[in-house]
Amino acid sequence: MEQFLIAIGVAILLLMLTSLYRVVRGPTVIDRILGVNVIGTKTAVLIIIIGTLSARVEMFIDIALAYALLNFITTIAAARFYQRQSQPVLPEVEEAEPAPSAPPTVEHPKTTGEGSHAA
Amino acid sequence: MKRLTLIILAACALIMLLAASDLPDWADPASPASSHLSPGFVEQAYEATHTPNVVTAVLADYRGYDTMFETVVVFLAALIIMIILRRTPHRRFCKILPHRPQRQGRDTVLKGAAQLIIPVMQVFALYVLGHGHYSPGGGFQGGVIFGASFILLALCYNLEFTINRFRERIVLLCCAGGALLYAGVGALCLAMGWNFLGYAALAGILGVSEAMARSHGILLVEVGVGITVMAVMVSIYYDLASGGDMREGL
Amino acid sequence: MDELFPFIIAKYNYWASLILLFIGLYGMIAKNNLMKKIIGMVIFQTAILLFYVSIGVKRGGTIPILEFGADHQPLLDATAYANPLPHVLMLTAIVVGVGTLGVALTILQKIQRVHGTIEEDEVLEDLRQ
Amino acid sequence: MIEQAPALIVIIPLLAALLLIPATPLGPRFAYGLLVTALAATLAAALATLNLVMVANEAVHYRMGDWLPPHGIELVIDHLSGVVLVLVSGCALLTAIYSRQSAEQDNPDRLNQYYALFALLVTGLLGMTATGDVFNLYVLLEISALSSYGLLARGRGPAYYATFKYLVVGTIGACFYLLGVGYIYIMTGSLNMADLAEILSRPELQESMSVKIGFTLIIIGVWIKMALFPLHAWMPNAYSKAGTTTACLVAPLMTKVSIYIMIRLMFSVFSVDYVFGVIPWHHLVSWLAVAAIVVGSLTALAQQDLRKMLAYIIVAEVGYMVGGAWLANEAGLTGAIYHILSDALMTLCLFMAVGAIIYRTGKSSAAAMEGLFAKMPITAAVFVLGWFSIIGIPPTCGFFSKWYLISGGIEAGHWAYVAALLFSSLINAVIFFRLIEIAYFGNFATHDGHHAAPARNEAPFTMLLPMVVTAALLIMVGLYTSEIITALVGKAIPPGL
Amino acid sequence: MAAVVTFCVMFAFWVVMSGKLDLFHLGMGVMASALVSWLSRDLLFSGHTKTLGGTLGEIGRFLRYAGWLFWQVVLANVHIAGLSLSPRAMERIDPRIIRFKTVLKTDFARFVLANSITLTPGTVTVRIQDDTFYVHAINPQAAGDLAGDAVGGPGEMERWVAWIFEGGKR
Amino acid sequence: MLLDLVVVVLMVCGLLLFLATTVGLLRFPDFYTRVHAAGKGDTLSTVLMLGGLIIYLLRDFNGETALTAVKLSLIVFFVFIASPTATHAIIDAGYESKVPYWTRRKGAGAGYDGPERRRQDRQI
Repeated sequence: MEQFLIAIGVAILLLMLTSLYRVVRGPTVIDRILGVNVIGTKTAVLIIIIGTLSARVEMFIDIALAYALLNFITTIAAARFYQRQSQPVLPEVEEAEPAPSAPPTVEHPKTTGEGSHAA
Repeated sequence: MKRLTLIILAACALIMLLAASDLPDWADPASPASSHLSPGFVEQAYEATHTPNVVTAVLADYRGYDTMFETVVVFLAALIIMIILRRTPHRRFCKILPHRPQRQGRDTVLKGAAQLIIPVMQVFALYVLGHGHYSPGGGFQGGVIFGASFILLALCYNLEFTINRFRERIVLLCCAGGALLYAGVGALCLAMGWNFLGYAALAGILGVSEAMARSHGILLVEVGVGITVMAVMVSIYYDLASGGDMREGL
Repeated sequence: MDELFPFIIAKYNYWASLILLFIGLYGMIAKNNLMKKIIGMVIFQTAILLFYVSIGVKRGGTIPILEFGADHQPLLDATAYANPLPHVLMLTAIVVGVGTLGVALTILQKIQRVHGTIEEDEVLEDLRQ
Repeated sequence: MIEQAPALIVIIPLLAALLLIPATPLGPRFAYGLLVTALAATLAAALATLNLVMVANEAVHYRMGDWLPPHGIELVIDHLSGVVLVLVSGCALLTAIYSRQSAEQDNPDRLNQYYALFALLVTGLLGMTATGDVFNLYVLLEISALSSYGLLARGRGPAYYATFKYLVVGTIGACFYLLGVGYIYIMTGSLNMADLAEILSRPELQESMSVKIGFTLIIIGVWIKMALFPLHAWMPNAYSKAGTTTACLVAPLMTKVSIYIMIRLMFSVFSVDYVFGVIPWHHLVSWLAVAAIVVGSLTALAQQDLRKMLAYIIVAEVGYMVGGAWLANEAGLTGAIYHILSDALMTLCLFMAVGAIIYRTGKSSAAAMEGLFAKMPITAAVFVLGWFSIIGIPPTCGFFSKWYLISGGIEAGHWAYVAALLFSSLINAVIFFRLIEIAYFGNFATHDGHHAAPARNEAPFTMLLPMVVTAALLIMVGLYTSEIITALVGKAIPPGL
Repeated sequence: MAAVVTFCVMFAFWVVMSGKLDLFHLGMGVMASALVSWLSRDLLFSGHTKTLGGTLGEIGRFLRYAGWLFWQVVLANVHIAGLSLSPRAMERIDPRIIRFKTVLKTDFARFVLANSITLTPGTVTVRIQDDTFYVHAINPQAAGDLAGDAVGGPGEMERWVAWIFEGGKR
Repeated sequence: MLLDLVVVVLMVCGLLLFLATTVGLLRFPDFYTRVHAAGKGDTLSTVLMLGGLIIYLLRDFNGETALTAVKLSLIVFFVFIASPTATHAIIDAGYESKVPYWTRRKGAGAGYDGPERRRQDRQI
């Protein structure tokens, strides 16, 4: 069973390394943030697996939980920062409608009225 | 120029790598680092401080003097960041930061998540702080998580909301107060006739054995560390995220 | 060559951290962008952290939190636990590093606001005027 | 209580710094009073400790937290560190008294926080001097470095870039030191200086390459911190852009304490035999020192800004002391240690005088010296006295330290070093006469063409008092040279030199 | 009221995390929970609780919903795994953003709905502007699932959420 | 033995989902679809793996492991709240900053936006 856990851990590690491609390559910053988030979530699992292997999992749970929390905050902070940078500064009029280059919008059948805001 | 630097650094690296030959092997149980001081710590710490977590015992008691200054470093960082960023802008030099408005009615999801997560996170932080004796944790870790909960609040709501809950002046007071608690415990021991930071001096006040007094002393200074680290995290976030003008965060 | 590989494997921790160290140092010295200098600084400090923490590892040693036996007495066998001292030292060094990083970022923010750029040559250009 | 004095030296300024933050509502006068009182108490504790050392005639040990040394941290104060402790706390006290007007002028809004940084810098310097643990030394090194970044970034105009450069270089220095300690720790497993000295004297470690690399890294780290010649580029800009009080505090003390640390590590952790017998590159250092002296002096000659000029003179002075310490003879080391004392006093004296001139005229270029003797006679007298000491004119202490350094150079047969010292004195004299010319005969004609004697505009009393005290100390220390050397400096010389 | 419930929940959490039942640690737990429930008095259980019974009812209904949601999560994962591992993935993707107005009143209910949408097959909530949801759907079929069968009314999931927080019928 | 089998099945399922996540992350054409892959696969695969570990721990059932299992299930609970929130935050940020999109419709709209859009993105 231990071998199985080690194998799972190594597999997770390899897949994390593969996800690193998205972090390195981009193409946009937000893609990198996404990749880092995926890696971070898996790190928490990896910590628990290591704890289980060393038979002291109760010590590692705190670490994993703390890591998961901080990873969550990091992701939110990075996303908020990215978002903030693309927001217009105050003197300009804030755009009311979403970005023009967003994917095409189709009106949901049940909503009525509301002019289309497709790109 | 860059190539020259690269060559010089590569040469230094090569020398240092080849010189690694007389360093002990990785994870060698017989290396001097593992055989000189560390057995003493592991074998004596529990008896002397009633703290199963040897790292905590060494951190807050054997090397408590270091840790006090470590807390001071944290405090110092917050102080410097505040003193540099919060100064009245220089008439000629500094540009005013661009101001982006807060988004109204947009953060439903983040706010909902923050409502659920933040209280749990704070209890977890206090748990980590309080159980530093038995599990990996202690003042720094607990303080960081607690401070992060305020940062999460500022991220999910906005900076103004957080500042209204936890004002800048109080943050600064907490920064100094935690370090003061640490140094104060040490000075109390000194006033009791023991050496600085000799928590065993607290045995008389608390009415427990010397080892237990050390254990409680460790908890006290960890609380001090936790307060400082928490406040410093928040303070640094306030200053850095808003560029020092406290108008808006991320 | 035959001797070199076992030698590297047995002491790979020093190799890894020293190579990382020099990457950071190169970034700190040679990069023109001040932010990249800071990133180099962080790599440099992290390399030293790794260097120290790798000293603390002991074959067959678990984390240095005492385990309790069935009789509620701690197992005080020093060989069963990793060396706690490097962890303590590095906790301190991490905190110092974070403090330095915070101050560096702050000063960088100020440089950006005063000079309008974080490229070193442009800052120097601006200073000369 | 007297046996607690070593701990109090570090704790009092620390507690003062922490108390200054909650005391913000009590106003600037309270902050000033608290700082000065605390530093006076620190000086008293330092004097008490020095007294303890002299009475016992051996090092005083203080165990933090009552733990026995190799496991716990201890403070070790011997003759050398006792002198440096008194020097640092004395200089800090004088600067604190001096700071009354200029600190408020520079920091109208955040005086308490500024003073807290001030006190923490002093804490760091004193702690570095007193500690007997190499890792603790690193922590305190970073405390003093961080607080000096904060203080320097408070300076005028483009201080930010200079501070940033200082920060990057300083971090490299501190990290080198830390890495070197790591090497030593791997090979010995200990961090306590006395314990390290014992383990390192084992023959198998004497030839160890790793220990040599560790020693090299530590020394390079300390050199970066003290701005020895090829690693000095960060210093003059950082110091010359700083606020007045900051410059008075940082410039005399940071480099001197670094030199103290170099001497401490060389002779307390490693040994004389190791440094001058095993380390292959120790001959190069005195040449480095020669280069530092020559380059520092020549660059100082080319400067127009008074403080930049002084900063380059400090670069040259660092060369004096490093050279003296690495000459490998008793006279050289005595001169280096004694020069720590006299150089700290004379740079403090000059920086204070220049600060007073800047405070009154608002300028820091050499042109600010115009009509100095008429406008600010006492400041001018202090300035002249300080500069006498820099040149090395008896009876100021600068003469005696230079005397020992030169005799050390002659004893070692290192003629280039001797020549560099003399050359540097010559250059300093040239700079001095240039400045005096401006001060005395400078053209202070007003715009309508006739000479008007400028009104007397002396610096305020709180600035004058520490300046005069420092100048008096320059002469006092000079006059009591032989006593100081036999009672204190001579005891600090390691056996076997 | 909210503070008392928060305190109880926090204390339970502390006990689970701590696992030490001696007086010292329980005392620390009481202090910690009290501190947190004072600090965060308006966070947990704010705005959407009226009475204890109401809260318990919400929790009970939520648990039933959670079961259904978990099944949806499994479906979502099978769907996305099939999509990304399928050799013809590009042909099966046809992304679009749809927009609809929700009938849910409270922010917390909207939060639950938004996260549920994110967890279920083929859709991710992109933005909520007051009561308008922008949802990114990976293909039209996923968009259709969200709409539910009753054209003109809220989708199945929205009805669930409305049932949890606003009573009414499912 | 049966429990071991359950553990193996759960963890392998989790691993497969993670594999699908990674493949989706690398393969999908634009940011928005990648978020689908990352956000969904991540949640369930983490939950499955943690579930497997919980059962693995509970094989020798006693008070201590039960407590540990409860703690682990707290992480599961946390993941369920945090993961969709993080996904939402990321995609909201991307949408706000006009990250280029991919669509099948129309020849002109297909593929990424022009290069100037991407350069604009780099500046951030």
